[in-house]
Amino acid sequence: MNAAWLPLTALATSLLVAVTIFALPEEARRLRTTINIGAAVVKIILVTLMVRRVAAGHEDIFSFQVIGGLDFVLRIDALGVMFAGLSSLLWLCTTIYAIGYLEGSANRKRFFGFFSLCVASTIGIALADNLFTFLIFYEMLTLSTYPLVVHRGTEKALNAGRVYLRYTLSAGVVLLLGAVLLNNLTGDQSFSSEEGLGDYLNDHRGLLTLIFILLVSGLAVKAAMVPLHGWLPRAMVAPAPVSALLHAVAVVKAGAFGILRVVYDLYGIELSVELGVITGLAVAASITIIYGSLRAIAQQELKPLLAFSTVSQVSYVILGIGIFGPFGTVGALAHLLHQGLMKVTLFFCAGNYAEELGIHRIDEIDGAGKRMPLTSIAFTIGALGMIGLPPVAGFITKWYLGVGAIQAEMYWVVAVLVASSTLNAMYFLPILHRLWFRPGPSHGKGNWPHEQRLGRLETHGWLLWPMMFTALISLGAGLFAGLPYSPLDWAARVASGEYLP
Amino acid sequence: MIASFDAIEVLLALCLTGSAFVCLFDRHLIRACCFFVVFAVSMVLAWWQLGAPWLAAAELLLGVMLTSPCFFYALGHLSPGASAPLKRDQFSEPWSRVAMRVVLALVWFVMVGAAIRFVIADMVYSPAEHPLLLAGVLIAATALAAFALHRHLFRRLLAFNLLGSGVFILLSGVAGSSAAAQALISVGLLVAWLGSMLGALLIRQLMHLEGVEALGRDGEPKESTT
Amino acid sequence: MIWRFGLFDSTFAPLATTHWALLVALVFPLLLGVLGALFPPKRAFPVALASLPVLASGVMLLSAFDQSGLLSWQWEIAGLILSLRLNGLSVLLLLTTQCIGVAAALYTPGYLRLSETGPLARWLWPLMGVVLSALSLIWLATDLLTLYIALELMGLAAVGMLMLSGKAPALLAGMRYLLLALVGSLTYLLGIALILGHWGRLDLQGLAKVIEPGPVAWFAAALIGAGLALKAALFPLHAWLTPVHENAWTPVSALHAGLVIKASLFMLLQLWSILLPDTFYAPRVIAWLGLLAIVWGGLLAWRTDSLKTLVASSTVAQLGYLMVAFPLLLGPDIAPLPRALAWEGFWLQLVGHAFAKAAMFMAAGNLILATGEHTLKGLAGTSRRLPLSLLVFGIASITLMGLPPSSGFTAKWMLLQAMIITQQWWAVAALLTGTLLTAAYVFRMFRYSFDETAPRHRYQPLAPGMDLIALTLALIAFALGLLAHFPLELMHGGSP
Amino acid sequence: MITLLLALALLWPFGVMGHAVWLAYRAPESQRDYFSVLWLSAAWPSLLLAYVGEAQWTMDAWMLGGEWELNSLSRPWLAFTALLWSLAAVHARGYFAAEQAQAQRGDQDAQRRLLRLALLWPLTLLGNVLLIIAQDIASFYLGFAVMTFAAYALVVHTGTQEARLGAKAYLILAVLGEGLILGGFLWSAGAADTLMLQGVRESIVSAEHGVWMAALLCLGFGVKAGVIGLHVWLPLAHPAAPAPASAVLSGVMIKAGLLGWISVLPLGHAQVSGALAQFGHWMLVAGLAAAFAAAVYGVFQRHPKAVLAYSSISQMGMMTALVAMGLVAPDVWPLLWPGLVLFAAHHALAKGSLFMGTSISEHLPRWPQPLIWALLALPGISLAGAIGAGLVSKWGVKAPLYEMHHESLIKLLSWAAVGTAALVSAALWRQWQQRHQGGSNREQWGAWLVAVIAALLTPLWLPLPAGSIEMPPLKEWLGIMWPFPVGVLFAAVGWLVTRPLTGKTLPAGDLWWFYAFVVGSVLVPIRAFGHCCGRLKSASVVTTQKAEETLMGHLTRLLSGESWLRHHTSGLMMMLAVLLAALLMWEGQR
Repeated sequence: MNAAWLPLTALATSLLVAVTIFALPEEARRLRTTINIGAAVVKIILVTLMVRRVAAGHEDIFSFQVIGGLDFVLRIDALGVMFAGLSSLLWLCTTIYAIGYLEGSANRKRFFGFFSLCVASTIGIALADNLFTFLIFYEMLTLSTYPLVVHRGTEKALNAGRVYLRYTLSAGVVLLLGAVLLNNLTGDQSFSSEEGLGDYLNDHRGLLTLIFILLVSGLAVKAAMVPLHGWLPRAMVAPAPVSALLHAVAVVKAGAFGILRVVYDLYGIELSVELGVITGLAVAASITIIYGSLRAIAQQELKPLLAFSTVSQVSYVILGIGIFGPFGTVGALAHLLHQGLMKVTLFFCAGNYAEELGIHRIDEIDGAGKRMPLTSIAFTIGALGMIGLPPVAGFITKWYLGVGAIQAEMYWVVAVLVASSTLNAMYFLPILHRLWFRPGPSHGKGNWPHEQRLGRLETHGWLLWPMMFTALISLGAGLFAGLPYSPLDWAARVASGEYLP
Repeated sequence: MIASFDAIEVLLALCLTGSAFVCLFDRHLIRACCFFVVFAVSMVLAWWQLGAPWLAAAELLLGVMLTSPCFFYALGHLSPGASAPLKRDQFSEPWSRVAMRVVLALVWFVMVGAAIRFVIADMVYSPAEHPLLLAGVLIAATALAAFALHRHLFRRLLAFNLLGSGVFILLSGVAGSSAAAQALISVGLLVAWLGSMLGALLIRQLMHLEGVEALGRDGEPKESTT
Repeated sequence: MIWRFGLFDSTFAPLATTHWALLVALVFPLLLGVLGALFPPKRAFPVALASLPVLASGVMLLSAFDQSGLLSWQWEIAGLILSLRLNGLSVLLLLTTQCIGVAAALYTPGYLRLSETGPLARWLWPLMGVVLSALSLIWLATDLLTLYIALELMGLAAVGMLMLSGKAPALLAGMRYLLLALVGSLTYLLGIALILGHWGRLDLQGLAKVIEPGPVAWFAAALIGAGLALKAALFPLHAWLTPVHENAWTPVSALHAGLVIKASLFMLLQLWSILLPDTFYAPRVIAWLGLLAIVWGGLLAWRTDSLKTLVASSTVAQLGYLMVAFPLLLGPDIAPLPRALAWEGFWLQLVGHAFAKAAMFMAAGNLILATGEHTLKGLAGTSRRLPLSLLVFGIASITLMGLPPSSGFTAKWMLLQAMIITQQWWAVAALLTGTLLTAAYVFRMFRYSFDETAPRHRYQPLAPGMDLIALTLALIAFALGLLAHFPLELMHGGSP
Repeated sequence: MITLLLALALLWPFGVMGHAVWLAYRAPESQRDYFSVLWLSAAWPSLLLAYVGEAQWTMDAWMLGGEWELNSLSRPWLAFTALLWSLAAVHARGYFAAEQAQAQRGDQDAQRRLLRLALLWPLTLLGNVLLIIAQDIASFYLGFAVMTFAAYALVVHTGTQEARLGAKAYLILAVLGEGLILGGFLWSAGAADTLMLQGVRESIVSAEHGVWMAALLCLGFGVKAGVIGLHVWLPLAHPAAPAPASAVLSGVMIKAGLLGWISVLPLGHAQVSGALAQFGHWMLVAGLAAAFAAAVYGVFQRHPKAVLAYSSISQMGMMTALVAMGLVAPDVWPLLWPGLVLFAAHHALAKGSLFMGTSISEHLPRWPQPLIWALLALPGISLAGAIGAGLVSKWGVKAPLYEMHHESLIKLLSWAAVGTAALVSAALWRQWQQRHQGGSNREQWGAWLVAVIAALLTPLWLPLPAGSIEMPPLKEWLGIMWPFPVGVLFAAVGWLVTRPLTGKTLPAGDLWWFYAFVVGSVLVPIRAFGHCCGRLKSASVVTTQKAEETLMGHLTRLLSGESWLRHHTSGLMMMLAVLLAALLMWEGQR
């Protein structure tokens, strides 16, 4: 039974919300909030439904013809549901957070409109079943995030937006070229087709490699792989929920997810190995991991530090793709979710520090653990996860990546992982030390840069609870990774689909 | 018989060409206008000569009686009391521009001529048998070059009109006086008149708004001419 | 190529109702225009009411085409053969014209009321009517005489419309446009003269049968090409375009940039496909010029300070996309698949651009009207106050940039595919560069609008519906991307 | 039932932490008792657990798949660990009494420190317990990491310069160690596709690069266990940490490293390859080197806790050597391991009581002095093997070695015991020099006394397999006891010899300063390189901006060509026509 309405409804939920929000007046705050949260909940229910249907072995497809030989196809598959689940879960959190964060500021209508659009794009990306459909939502994502990046409208924000566009639109063009080349070579290639592109290997080896490079370099810009990462730290001028969403799920993950799709579903992993591109991917990812960590060490401010940490962490996903074998794949897929959860937590925390205490620089954070204990605990969980310490989810992926690398006999990857862990510790542990072990303004030494009392608890409840929720989830995803329907379990399910016939 | 016809045609052709040239290249605008009237009258005769009385009538009406007054109006001679009438074209063109246009006119002439040679295959052997056609080609090429050369709006308008007439002669020359050709030419005449009228109105209005000085510029008022 | 333009015998004769629909489509805009001059409408709803029959006629023609395929008409008047045909392409273009025309007409009352246009405003209606009628005629006509008449009518009316604002720069630009347009049509006429002289007929269907490659065809093609290129503002003959739009009224610009210049391009392609069925270099030259057009237009739009110049220069660049496709449409040795792709992509791009550009001009006009500023800098802070106008601008520019899922994207996809199959890598590069340049100037404009640090101005409120009309057009352009199947289906049908 | 107890043992510390949080945020300042009975009880369920019996748990949902076990190894280990934690907690209540009073008076700093300690102490304990019972890699690593990082609070507690240095050294080496352990685990587990420690052992035996995996793991755990070269944090952290923290650090937490070795190395495995045996030899050498070098260096320390720290290094060296025997001579291992566990347990309690003793000597109770000093000396003497449990544990390791004829090792170990004796006497001497009267309280000396007794009586309460440990036969006593007097003598002679030499005493942390120097000098060029890159970047940014400006200038000039185009439109049209015609003709004529 094909429930064609399901992918369409999932997509339409956020699209309609975007339209509705644009149509509402700026002042209709309550209504907007209700719609936002209601739709987010509906989305989660829909995704749950999808999970159940995928688990039961159904395959729901919605498609129509755009032009001859080119279809618009949405399909629910395990990998897509994974990404959709992440985005819908984090959408709810981030929406709640954003409502609290933007309380009383201007242009909220625009913000939430594009925010919903952005999420709609990620859902589209998740459910897209061919490169054409993927491209549509991929570019839509670029466009809908631009207003969010420049939201503050300051000179710095506008410049960041310009840099962001330069990178992403150029990447889009490269991607488009790759997509058209591929479409010419193979016709409309569905992600769900089993055989991959193996038939073309003998005659078009060079062309296939070229297309792969085009596609992946186009996607790598969004995944912020070195040296195409320059936009990401700059885009940090955006409001915290935007950074959170950008980093955790929307933009960088879209890039990584795209690479996943290209390697696993478009080319097929065997072909990718045969072409030899996969090792290159792993090397590039490793370079990115180390470079991102090194740059993060040198940062003085919290958000850029987190940004470089993202640069480094997202490439774990790519690294996992670059490791041939089920373990690498599981690691990559699980990290897609784990990194999202942990990074979103970290950004929420950074946003809370900035909002409540005006903290932007690392050296201002001394002793904040006392003033904002819950935030600091969440930050600690996120940071430990980034280092890859158990029991936070980051450990799980690191484990799978390492084991996968060993089994693929890529021993240097383990060295990269260990080095990255150490480097991550080098920049996160000092912050934790400052948070918890240094006396600061809350102990009567000096003043916070800009303190506000936003709520009865340590900060506004809207800001606090989503953060706690994601922190707990990222803890739980590590502690109870063995549960059915956990990220790891689902990743293993997808991976077994890729490797077992 | 043929020879006599030829003589008249040659005469007409010469008349047309001569008046057209004066009209195009005389900096004294009123004189150029007068020669346009001469040209238009010759055109009437030429149409008559070519056996297209309907066109002759149309030319008389549209060319002589309607278009010419438009020009005088544009020059400011029909509505006294308005801003100062135009007298001379004051612009001097750089020699490179002139040279370029001369070359273009020659090339254009050759091209159109060649094209007509392919349409009327025997023209190569007796070019003199089609003096009006030849005049048409010449006028068209020259007028177009003049159009490209001049910057004074009025002179460009004049050049456009002559170009139109040249094209019409050419058309009737290659296509004879078939219904289709006559229809095309009539439409062309009408359009030329409408265009001239619109142009004349515009010139007056511009002169009213910006003064004479701005008129000749074929560019935005603030831009420097290159 | 020729069958694509519907230049073959039709199977069915048109029904009586179709005759009437044709009459309405051709004459009604003109009549309504005259009516508008006599009783200038103050509000949009009488305009909407009046334009209903026009739209209905378009839909009827569509359904007539749907039922019986190609339709053709022929009349003989005093030895002249006038002929029309209705194929998928002309239906598509006719509907586009009617939609944009109606939208422009609906937009006009509000615009005129708000912008204090003076006594000449009355003239706008008949001129608009003439332009729309002439455009409809151009899409339908298949003989050179009718085409010439329609072209001239359209050209003169367009010049008149563009100058109605009456300011000196507008007049000067209009004068230049007038002269160039007239010279262009004379050059075109010269080409026609050669055809008429050599083959002695003007109907395209007949000509398509008799014309064989030869010097006459080549010279005629060269002359027609140059003349129409001038009228269609193809690079490098585009320079008259920007000043004209700079000072024109918004609905006029929308019509002109969206449709009028496209008509010349349409004729150019149609005549060249008859005259030059298999030439290599001439389409290439156009394509190379197109490449330059994309770059030049993009750069112009990127560096300009004036909003309208930006929009107008973008037209130059967008025409470049169409020019680049010429070798695929006209060149020799193009396989059927890339040719079909290029053909569909070409028209989709044209239609999409028409809608998007009209929407963009309206959005720009709204912004200018509301802020009272003509420069980009004057837009600072508009994102907060005029979000809808900016949104319209944004949606329209997505189409222009060719980003998915707009019609520009789908068209670009098809063109790219065709170019890759035929290995025209420089054209691919041109298209991709165009995307980036377009993004550069569009987002430059948005950058100003997002600036929150600018001082606040008092904004003039817009008339109701002005934004909505623009939004509708922009959305049509946008939706044609995913729904491209329907317009393209029209062009599939009707092969002999 | 036992499962419930396990859950209780693991959750109880959380309850304790929750209580601490509640105290900090809800209770009034003056009633905050950070070291309440509840807090003291954190380790009690674990202690109980150790004595309940053997059990096994498998949990698929837990991380990568959990498997926990209470077996003959983990039970005694858990027993002595939990016992020392409990005693140290009680001791802490006394030790921090003054600070607590300060906090109750409203001293923010004291409140902060105590809260931190009260929160992280149970967490450290939890990690320690978890790593003992864990049989799967993930849980083990989790426990190890939790213990390691939470213990940071214990080290840094006072917040002084020394404490911060000690904590820094501790943390840096801990991170290094974690990295090495992770690498080793990944490698070995990946090679064998296993998630259990059992699998790691098998993988190391069977894998091609087994010896490298073993090396990584050994070094990683060696950081904790104070292997020579990686031991530098011990003498830095211990003197700075509060006495109860030092007690658990030195008593049980460094034993976690030992447990790690025992868990991951294929000790006693029949098919140990030649390379692994070779590795065992290296380990043996390293262990003995640590045992002797630490003794020699340690006796010259001024701070009694630093001396004790070196003693720990020395003792751990001996244990390293014993573990290495498991690789060098696998057949000896089944006999050796109970002795080793006893050795470890005894060392834990003895060292714990010695460290607690340092706080006693700083706050001497009003007892007869000889009694106090005798009590203070007792665990040291036992540690040297002269009396009590020390005697038994020495015999426990010597007997199997005798049996398998490793006499040379026995000799070396005996000489190492001389070093131990010298160290404890030096420590006692330093304590004597730095003694203070008064300020002691009941909990402080009570816990210490119990620890001393427990240390002396270790074999009696340690739940080792029955019959694995026996009293040494009387004729061997001398052979075991002789190192103590010799050691004391050595210390005395050494003191007499070096007394005339005035000069700076050797700094605690020996190699640390060398490492710091090396790293510092390596960092100089790296920093320079970083600055260079930074300058290069800013220079390139400037250049690019300039280039962009120039380009924009050119572009603007180029775009003024638009007006040229405008003026020449008609001419251009003529040219276009000519061009097209020419091209068409040319193409047609070809």
